[in-house]
Amino acid sequence: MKLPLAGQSRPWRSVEELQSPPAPSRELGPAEPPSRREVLQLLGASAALATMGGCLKPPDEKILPYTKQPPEVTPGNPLHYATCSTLDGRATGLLVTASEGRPTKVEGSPEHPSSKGGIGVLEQAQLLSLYDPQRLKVVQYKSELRSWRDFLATMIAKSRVLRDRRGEGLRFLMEPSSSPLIAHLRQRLLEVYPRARFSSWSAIPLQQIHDGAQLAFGSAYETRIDLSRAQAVASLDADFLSAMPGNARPMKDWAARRVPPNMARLYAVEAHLSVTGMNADHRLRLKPSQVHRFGLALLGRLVPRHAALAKRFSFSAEELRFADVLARDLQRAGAGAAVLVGARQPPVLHAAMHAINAALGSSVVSQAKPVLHEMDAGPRALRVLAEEMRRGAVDTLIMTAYNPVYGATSDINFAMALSQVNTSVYRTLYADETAERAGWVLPAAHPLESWGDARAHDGTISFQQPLIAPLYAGVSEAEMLAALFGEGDRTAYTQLREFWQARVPELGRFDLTWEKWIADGFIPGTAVKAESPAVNHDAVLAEAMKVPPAEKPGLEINVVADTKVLDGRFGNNGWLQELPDPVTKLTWENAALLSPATAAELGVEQGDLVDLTLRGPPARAPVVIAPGHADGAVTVAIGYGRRSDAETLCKGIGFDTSTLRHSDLPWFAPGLALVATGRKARLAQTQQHHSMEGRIIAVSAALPKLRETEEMLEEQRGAPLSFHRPWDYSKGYRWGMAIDLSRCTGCSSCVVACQAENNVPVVGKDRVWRSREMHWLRVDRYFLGEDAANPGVVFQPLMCVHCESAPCEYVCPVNATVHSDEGLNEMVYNRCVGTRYCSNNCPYKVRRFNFFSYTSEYSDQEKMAFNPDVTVRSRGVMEKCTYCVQRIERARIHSRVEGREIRDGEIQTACQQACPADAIVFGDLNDSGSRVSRLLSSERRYDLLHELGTRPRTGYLARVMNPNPELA
Amino acid sequence: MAESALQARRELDPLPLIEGRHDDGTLNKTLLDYVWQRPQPGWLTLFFIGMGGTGLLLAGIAVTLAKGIGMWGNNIPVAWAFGIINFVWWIGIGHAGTLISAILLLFQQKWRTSINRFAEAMTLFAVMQAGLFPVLHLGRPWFAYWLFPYPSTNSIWPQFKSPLMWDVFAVSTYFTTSLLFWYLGLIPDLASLRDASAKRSTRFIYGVFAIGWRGSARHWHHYKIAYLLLAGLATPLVLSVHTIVSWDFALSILPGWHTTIFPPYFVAGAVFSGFAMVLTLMVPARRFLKLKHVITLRHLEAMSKVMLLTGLIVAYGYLMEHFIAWYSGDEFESHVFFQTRARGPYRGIYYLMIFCNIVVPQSFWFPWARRNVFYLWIASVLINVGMWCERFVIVVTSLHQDFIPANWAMYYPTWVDFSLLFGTIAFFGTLFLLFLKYLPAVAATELKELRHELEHEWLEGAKR
Amino acid sequence: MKRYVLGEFGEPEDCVEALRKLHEAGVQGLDAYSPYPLHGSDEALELPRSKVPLVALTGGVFGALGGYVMQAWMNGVDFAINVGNRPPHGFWTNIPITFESGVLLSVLSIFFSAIFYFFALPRPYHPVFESEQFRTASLDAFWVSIETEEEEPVADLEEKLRSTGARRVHTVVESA
Amino acid sequence: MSALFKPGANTSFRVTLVVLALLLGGGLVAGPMIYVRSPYFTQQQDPVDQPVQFDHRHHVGDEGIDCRYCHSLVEKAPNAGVPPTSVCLNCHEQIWNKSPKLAPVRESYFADRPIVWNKVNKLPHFVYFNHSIHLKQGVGCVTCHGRIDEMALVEKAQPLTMGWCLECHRNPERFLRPREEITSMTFRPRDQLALGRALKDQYHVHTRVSCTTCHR
Repeated sequence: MKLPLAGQSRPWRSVEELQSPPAPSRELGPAEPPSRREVLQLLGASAALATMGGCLKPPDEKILPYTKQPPEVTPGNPLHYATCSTLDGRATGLLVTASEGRPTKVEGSPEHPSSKGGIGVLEQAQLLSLYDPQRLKVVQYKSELRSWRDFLATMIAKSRVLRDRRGEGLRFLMEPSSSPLIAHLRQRLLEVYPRARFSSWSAIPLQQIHDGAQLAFGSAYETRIDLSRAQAVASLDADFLSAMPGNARPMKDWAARRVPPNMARLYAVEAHLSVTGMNADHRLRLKPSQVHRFGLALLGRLVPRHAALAKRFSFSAEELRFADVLARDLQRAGAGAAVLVGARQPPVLHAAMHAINAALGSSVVSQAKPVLHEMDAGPRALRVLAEEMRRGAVDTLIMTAYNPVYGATSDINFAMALSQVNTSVYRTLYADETAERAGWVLPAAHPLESWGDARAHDGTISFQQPLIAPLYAGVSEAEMLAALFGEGDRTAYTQLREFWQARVPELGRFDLTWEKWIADGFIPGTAVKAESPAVNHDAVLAEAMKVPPAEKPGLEINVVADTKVLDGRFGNNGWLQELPDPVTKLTWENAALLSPATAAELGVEQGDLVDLTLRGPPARAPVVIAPGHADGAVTVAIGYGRRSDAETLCKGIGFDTSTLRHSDLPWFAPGLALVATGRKARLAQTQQHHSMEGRIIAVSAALPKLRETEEMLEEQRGAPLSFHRPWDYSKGYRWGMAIDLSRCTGCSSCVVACQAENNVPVVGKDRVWRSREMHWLRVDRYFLGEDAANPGVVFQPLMCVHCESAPCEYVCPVNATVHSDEGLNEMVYNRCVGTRYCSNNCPYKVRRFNFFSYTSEYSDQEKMAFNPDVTVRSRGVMEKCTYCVQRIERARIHSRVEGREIRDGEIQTACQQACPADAIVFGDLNDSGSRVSRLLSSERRYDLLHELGTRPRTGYLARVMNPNPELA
Repeated sequence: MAESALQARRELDPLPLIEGRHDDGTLNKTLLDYVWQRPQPGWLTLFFIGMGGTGLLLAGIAVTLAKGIGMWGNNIPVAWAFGIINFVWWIGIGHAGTLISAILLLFQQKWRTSINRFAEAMTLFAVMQAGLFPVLHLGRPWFAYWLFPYPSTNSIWPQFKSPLMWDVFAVSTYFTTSLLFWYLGLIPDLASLRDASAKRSTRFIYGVFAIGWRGSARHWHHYKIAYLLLAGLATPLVLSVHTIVSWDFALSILPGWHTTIFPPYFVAGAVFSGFAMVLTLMVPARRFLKLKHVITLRHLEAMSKVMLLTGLIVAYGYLMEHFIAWYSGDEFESHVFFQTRARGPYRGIYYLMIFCNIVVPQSFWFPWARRNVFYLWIASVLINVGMWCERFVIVVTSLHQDFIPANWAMYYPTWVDFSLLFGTIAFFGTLFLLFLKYLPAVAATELKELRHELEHEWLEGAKR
Repeated sequence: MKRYVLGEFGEPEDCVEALRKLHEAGVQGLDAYSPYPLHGSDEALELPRSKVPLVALTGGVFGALGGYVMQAWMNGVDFAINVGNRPPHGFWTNIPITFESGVLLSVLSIFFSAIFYFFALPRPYHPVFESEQFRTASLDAFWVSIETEEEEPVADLEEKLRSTGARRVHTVVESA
Repeated sequence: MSALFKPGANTSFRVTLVVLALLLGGGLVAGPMIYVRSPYFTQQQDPVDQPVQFDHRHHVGDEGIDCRYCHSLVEKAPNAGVPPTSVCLNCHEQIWNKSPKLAPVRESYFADRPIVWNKVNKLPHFVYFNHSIHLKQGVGCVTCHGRIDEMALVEKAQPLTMGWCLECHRNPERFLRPREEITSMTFRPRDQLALGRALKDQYHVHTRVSCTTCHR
């Protein structure tokens, strides 16, 4: 997607900057000379055309009906299909809307037992990756275009040779997978090629969880979290509230436990401020190397057998007090207590966690047999494979793992190893760094256009069905592996169906069950049952004693998975690149996060470009001052600094962290050097001011003082004084929305849902820097309290609140924004002339303006992602949240045609539907029984900027914290 | 005896309105003859600089129309910036012309006679620059016709509760009134040019525009009343136009915008910056066009006194804004006035505004300042810079930090913004140069009448 | 064919004096021409009060009324929409445009009634322009003209004009 | 003794002024307003030719086929839909199956490529019209599409401008008809207003004039 760069030169920022040399502004891609079309525009040729735009005759249109219309299709009405998508090997249940035969919206599947309707940002944004015109389109061999036939022929020849050598020199590097079909194919491959070896690789592996379980229980397990009965939870760097895959169910249960009066309590111990950290009642900032030592110290306090660990590690008095209070609270909570540990932490801490949870008899944490095929998907396995490749022991390498050349840590040097392999096959969505070095490169079929199966996070077997025929003749993983048996022509569907038919023969009429499974998207009752095996305390203690008491002093690196581009695979996805990071609000790049104290000590400021070196070449990164970050550490996110020419959106965006990661210490390591380069970078943050300046905006109250706060909120609700008699909305529907800030975790899943539903364009980094981003809904994040190092955090999703006496309406000169009879503030795009006075007069500043024509440069594929029910806005037009009026109108017409009223909950706005925590509720205020009416009559309810008399229809419920009196 | 008495009387007058002895003939020669001369080199260079600037303006307009408002620096929350600042600044400058020609006529101020044509022309050209922006800053300028109440096939009407609709009516009425008032005053002079010029071709051109005016007493009888009535109507009009322009801000709910002091404070500001622009143009014009005998120090001093008065009203406006912000106890208001403007990122412009609009006019208390022509010119330029900064402070600082801190953002202008600002100044200058060259800068008819009246009055005085 | 007997005066007072004498003498078709309005010429010719103010008033009233009715009908009656909870028709919000349209129509009626009706311009040709000397009428001289149809009274009128002290007297004839 | 202008100049001055006023006022203001209401712009009464000579007079007039047989989506989707080729072949497999006029239909069916019809009643892309609700509330096909049974080639009968739609949205009783008479081309009640008001209550017709009814 070539972003429509306006080509204007550097703007004047301040008088000083005019004199100083211009900072190196990293424009997106090379600044090409203006194209012929732009020159024509600049000559005003199109200016004349533009002025004539208003009165040309309506263009001719065609109608293309079906020849044979499939029975279930009614052109004009969307259909919904259940499918799933796997991101770290495990599936999330999806419900995808198909309009006119193409997927236009990805939502969570409400019936799926594992996610119950919740959905993260990545699954929703996969829709945009499906239509990315820069996807790999054709099979290539060493960058020459070949056909699928050529690949099959070569594979048949190669398989004959390999069969003779019984699979000697055949290696597989798979994407972590839990698919029963793939497991079956792997078994058949091992039968045919006994000497072949399988290994899987992911930049964010679960390997350390499995090693920890191996250490504690003697065999590998995966942890299951059921927070519905949680009372006191301690998260040691476990970000279970962010919008990542697998967090949907924990977030839903946790949100239910955060509604007063009886609330759970969350402690967080981490190096960088994470989404879970923002939601914690108490937060302890520790250097990355100290987090697992703190866990072991906690183990020492909670389990008498491990008492020796309590005093072994050096902590400050305040940190020790935190540990003691935490230990007492966990013991008090008993079965409701839980200690959760992040996947980045070393195995010894996972083992310690199992010991603690077993000792506390926690009902929250349980273990389950792993669903993934490989336990070891981390750098350790990759280094072994790389050694073999370098020794030339590998003749044929089949790769489906994501981009190992880019993602592998620098000491493995996978690129050089790959060059020693005779025949390498790489299946990928984009021609990325690995594809440039691999032999055969096969275009992968996108999850939304391929058949497959997988197991969900709770083990439920889920099915993946295509919403559209493959756009670029992509091949699915099963088809590629089948090619090795010479069965390249058996499609994934036939393989899948025959595989499942074979497994359940006794069920008689298989096709009925098969239709039911595919319609539901999962097989009910196939979740892996949770168990709680015995903990081998001696092994845990032995391992814990091996941990040195203190780490070497000095700056430490803290590498995290990016909440938006995961490990780089979503780099070319506009929705995710432009999604503001839930914590730093940064878009379009990663940065070096530093605490205010460390930044002052190193003499760097926000936006400085610094060189980070750790046992390798330096990486140049911009600095972001992050309140709440641990001192003496620098946090960087993986997935940026991509170098592949095929993905222009993310080429040169952010910096590559692979030089800072080494296979022995992939996540955090001491000995980091930070050197300022004296040059400045331009950071595109959607929020530049982080304090509420003492204003009543996002109200946060401690549970004990909730009564007081509710009295204070008395004046923040109710009808304000006004000259004008309120309009009569008693007849018909009276739409309103309630947002419960206690339930909201600030994960921003709603922002992507809104962008997908309402065709909101992506504008690019330079325009986000100029604060022209187009999101209709944003999550504002404020810091509270005076302690800048470890502030409290509160966040507030803010969209148009549809004021009943709207300041934006009476200033519009052409009646382009008016009020509907049901209380919606209507924005009529075709009437707007773009004076922008409505945006100036909106006190919430939730209106967005099309400064350029953002969608006219979209290619045809990208336009397929548009929701046909929502007008695509032209240049010069204002737009804003419409309470998903297209869904309201469809429900109204549908209910009227059926001759009934609209039921409560029948209309769900896109943000409400995507919110894993059910924090957003939309409904009819005239129906006192509706969920939104009940919520808005709660004592915690308040209106934003109530004293302005705008009478908003969106009411907020104050956020309640549950601090521990001993620590408050 | 008449001669010496006349001479004596003149010394007693403070500063003469017309210097030296003149009669109709000499007035004709000095006020009309330069219209025939070939353009001097000075005029030509200025003219070509102006044409260059107008080219820059056209480039800015073409780029804005072709690619969109995104080429400017505007963003969310600062959706209005240079476009509206220039509009208010230019319409403000325009008001001085109407003030001089209409309000001072009603007050029978004699010193208006020699500068009213000059100021009215400036009004016309300033309003032309101002009128450019309400259309150009629209997102979709090709639908600007929706701002007018015409019966459309979608049977929807404009929304008359919006101050922008009032703007449309106010500015178009103001432009029409200024144009007609200016042309009515110009007809007798065009007739004089028609009869005084030598070449038949120029006589024909001026003859066409003079539409056959022959100075008949029966016509003068209606002319005087019509001119007086137009002046009478233009006076409330000019006050209402800038009140409506101030309502663009006062009717919003933004802190720093919705104060009731805006209408009088904007009108005073308009007259203040209008007089400054008249002075800026007049000082060089009276030197190059040798009009010193009719635009005497008396006129410059009178104008500087008016600027002192309106400058004080503007200063009072600032004071009242800050006082009400403090007195009202509204946290948003006090933040805008005491944090954002005084200590925010745009504080430099705020202090420049304070210096130019409050400190510089205080020098007009002293006669040496009022009579030093060079100083007056420098002061008038500074005042207009100050007034532009005042609009910048009002528009941008109130927008970029308002109610919800999460959407506070910086505003940075782009080259298109500057090309429109300096382009309109150059275009204004070009139009003004053309006016100075091809039309009498001073109203010869009214001046002859004034000279006759002064002499007649003096003779009566001497007789008694 | 109209004939105009023209007399040139040096001073405005002499011209007004001559005008008064001729008017009292009952001469018809009298008119004076001057670069600027002559004080006292209206009384001399006993011109009736000018109707321009009346035209201005009617223009202003119709303009204001029209402006108010336009707004009230368009926003209040024809397509009434709930805009910011304000009543579709609001008296106070209609005032600015009512005032502006009142002034606009009043100004237009003044200007165009003056030009087309009261001055009866555009009239680039007028018999008076036939005489070359008459060009001083808009510069520094003051003229009196007497209009007659036939030839005979011209001599008598020229005599009368000279008696009032005109500097130069001559007659022009309207060309075809 | 030559005056600057000749006597003829007076009339030529006045004529030019009048012409200028007319040109400016008429050309700039009245001209476009007349043009957008003329059939040239609204494309009314302008038969649109189609790839197949389908004659509604024969099918609707003579054969009396109900609209909903071919436009089957009209009661359950926003757009009425043009029939798939298979519907044409329901009859034309037996009758007229050799006629050259129907060659494109047969070719489309066997080559599985849609017939590319030209749209007649076009609405701007920012207008969301829904057929199903209009039929449910008793608006007949003929009200908006005119006498289709008398059209050789379908043409646009009504301007379909916003003002035209608003007339019905403001007082629907002038156009409502019983649901059974929806596809009738010749339905003419004795007293439309009385019938309209009765149907309005019976079908719970509350037409809305808010903008998001049609613009979203």
